[in-house]
Amino acid sequence: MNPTPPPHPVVEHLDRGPLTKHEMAARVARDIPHGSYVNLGIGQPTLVADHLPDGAGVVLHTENGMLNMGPAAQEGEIDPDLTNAGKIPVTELPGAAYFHHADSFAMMRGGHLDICVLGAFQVSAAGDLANWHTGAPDAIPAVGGAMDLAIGAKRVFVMMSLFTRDGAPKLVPECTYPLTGLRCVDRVYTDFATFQVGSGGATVLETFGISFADLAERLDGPLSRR
Amino acid sequence: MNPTPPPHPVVEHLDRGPLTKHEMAARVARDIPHGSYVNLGIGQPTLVADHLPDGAGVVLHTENGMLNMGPAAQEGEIDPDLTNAGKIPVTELPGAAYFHHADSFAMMRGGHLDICVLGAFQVSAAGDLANWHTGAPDAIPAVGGAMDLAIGAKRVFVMMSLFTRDGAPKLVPECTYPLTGLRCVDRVYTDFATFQVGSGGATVLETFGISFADLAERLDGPLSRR
Amino acid sequence: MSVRVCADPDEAMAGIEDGSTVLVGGFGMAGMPVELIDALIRQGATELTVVSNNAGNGDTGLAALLDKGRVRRIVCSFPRQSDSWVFDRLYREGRIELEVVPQGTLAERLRAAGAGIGAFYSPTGAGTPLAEGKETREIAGRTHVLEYPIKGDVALIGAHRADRMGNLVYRRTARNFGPVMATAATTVVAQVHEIVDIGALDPEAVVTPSIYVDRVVRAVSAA
Amino acid sequence: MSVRVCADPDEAMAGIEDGSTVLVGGFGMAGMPVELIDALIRQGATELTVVSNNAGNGDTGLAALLDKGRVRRIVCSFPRQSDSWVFDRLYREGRIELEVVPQGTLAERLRAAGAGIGAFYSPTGAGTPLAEGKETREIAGRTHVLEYPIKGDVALIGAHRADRMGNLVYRRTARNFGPVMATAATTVVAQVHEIVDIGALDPEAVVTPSIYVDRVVRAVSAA
Repeated sequence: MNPTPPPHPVVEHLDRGPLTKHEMAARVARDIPHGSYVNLGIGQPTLVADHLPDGAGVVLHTENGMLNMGPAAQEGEIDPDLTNAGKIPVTELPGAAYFHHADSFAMMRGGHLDICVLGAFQVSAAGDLANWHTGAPDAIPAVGGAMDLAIGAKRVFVMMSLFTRDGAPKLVPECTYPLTGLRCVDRVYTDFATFQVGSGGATVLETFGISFADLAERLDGPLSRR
Repeated sequence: MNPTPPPHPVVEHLDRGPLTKHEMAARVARDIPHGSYVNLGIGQPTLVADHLPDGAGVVLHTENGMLNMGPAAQEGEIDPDLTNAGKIPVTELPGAAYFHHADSFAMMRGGHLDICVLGAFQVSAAGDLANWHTGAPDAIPAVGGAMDLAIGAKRVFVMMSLFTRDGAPKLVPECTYPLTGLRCVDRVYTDFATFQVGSGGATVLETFGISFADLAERLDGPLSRR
Repeated sequence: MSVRVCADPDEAMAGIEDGSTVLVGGFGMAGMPVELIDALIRQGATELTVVSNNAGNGDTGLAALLDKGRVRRIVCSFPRQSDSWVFDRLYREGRIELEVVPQGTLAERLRAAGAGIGAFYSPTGAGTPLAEGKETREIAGRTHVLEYPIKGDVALIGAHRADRMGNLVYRRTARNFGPVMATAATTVVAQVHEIVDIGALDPEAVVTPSIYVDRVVRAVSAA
Repeated sequence: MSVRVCADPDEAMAGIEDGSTVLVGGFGMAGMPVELIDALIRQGATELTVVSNNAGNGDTGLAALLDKGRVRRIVCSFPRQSDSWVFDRLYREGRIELEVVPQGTLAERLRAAGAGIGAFYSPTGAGTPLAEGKETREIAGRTHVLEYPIKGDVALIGAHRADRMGNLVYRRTARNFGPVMATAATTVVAQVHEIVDIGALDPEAVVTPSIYVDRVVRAVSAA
């Protein structure tokens, strides 16, 4: 047995502030291998598409029944029969395929998507995801495809701001909001840091505009450094 | 409540012999309503297609993935990519549709076919079917789609000779051969008689070349007359 | 049995009874059978259970059916939308029951009804509030939730073209729930943009075979 | 991940290991990936479990694979045919294990593997010898049998056309098990008659989307 190689140190980007939404999207895009089949969740994750370079060969899935979805439709291109899961008019790329809802979710549940990028209210260090319900007693529950996406893809990336507007961490020891899926998240991309989560707990891969030490102080629970 | 109407007497066709195979097929065809979706099992049931009148509007299903199958292919029409469940080259009628095996059997199991016509080794008075295995210890088991067809169609018709070559009845109080399906058969069309089977037991609807009394004598178990 | 080509959407609503379970296709407006829903409102059936991905948008279509008080219960994945004010009001007033089902589980439960599957184990939702009270089983080291079929008395779906036998093709993402719901209801009604002759559809490209379709009607608003 | 367009069937067999479960498409000869099976014979993997509707015909293709002693176990619906003498001999000599599965259950168990369904209850086979030892449950007054997924390490299927992304269309009843097996294996290899440019297939008529396909190869014998 070779000895375990020494861990790469966590990369601290201290010469800059936290990432903007577009920088977060670009950061996620960098981690999507050539030729991947990817579902980008409603909201912020949609921005990732703008940062995939031409020739990345990434094929986008939309759970309402399409592979090789193109960018949002521009004026004159709008077709009410062609939308993404957020009901935004989109376009079709060459090599597209359409299928019905049971087939589309079979594709997700069956683990055929390489990566799914989702937003979140909370992610736990173990990879539990809460992104469908704030738990407010008067909220009308609405889950859509969130639970199917959470458990289906080979790798689930979460993209979110690390803190709420009130400054509370969204990466938590245990989720307090109702769960979307158990132990399903692999990576968490935030404005302040990128994390690996899972059975080994939360590990910081890099920070932006904050040191590891300061980050660890602002979060609850143990935090490893790579 | 109106009083139950008096039963039609069983029709005894005594001026003729038992039905030939083609006459049995024609007899079955007469009971297939206009516009029915029908699966004809491998072997003798296939003959029924030859006796459906033009304009009967009957749509044939073949479990290897097709609706609106046409007659057997003639020389010059043979396409190795177009066969029925017996692997016989067939043809396609206008309005046909192709689908894969899971969809084809979902159609069957889901109860969408109006009628399925099957051959049988034995049928019980309660409607149990045995048509896949003789029970011989050295026989290689092979079931194909028989069990799916038996339980799926809205009505299951069996078409068979009433007696084995040795003269043993194939309509029996209880099947002795391994079962294909429990309580699944509705009607049994044979050379000597047509029967209704099911929870009410076996009822003779008509006889051919034999009287009800003689028929009852040659069969085991109770037999009603309509 | 043979399909009936109806003269108008009202004819296509014949026989829908109070208390029916009605499957309504569409994802947002794509594939939404708007003219059939309008005809269902005119037809008057009430105490309905509606199964649909959403719970109505704006004031028309499904939202109008809800607004008339015809729907006792709705089964859907995503009722809450920016323009679902009709549903929101009824729900907050306690005048409509809601069953929220994950979207893929909704599709699969409909498929199960159409495919004669008695129940199935799905990993979706395990450990979440939507699995509370449901039977679970560990399979291959993963918790699965037992889910049962959703069968409709009637399905109202939107498709692109029908032939005169009832074969259907769809257009782009308007396909969504249509093909699944078409397998899952006793009476299936399709609103289409065009009705073509038998033989005019490519048999390799038919998505819903005629066996599933009972009534077709050309949308009056069809181009 | 992106599809690999292979130069020949031998390249398409790379990495298939001894002991693999191999799903083999086709119903009779329609959709049978004969050139892939021949290449698998040359490749040499052994101790295989084969899942296919039949157990080989004549002396070629699947029958030849069996005859070489490469198959430890076969899962199929209908092994016994007029020309299945190779299988028949091996079976009677006790040199091959057989699991007989009703054809629709075979298709549905493959679908379940592809669709992430942990198990399902089917009425097919209830009360028959093929359900012996299986868990059952009464659902809606009917006995159902609990059935588990069949997942392959490799699927070898025959299709009609592929585009260079791996989207597949089939031809007539040669479609059969291909689309289902394509969802159910880790590595999916398709033998096709023709490989066309991306964009040449109608997106509405694609039967197997590219996501399921890992390797495609044009059949040498293709017209």
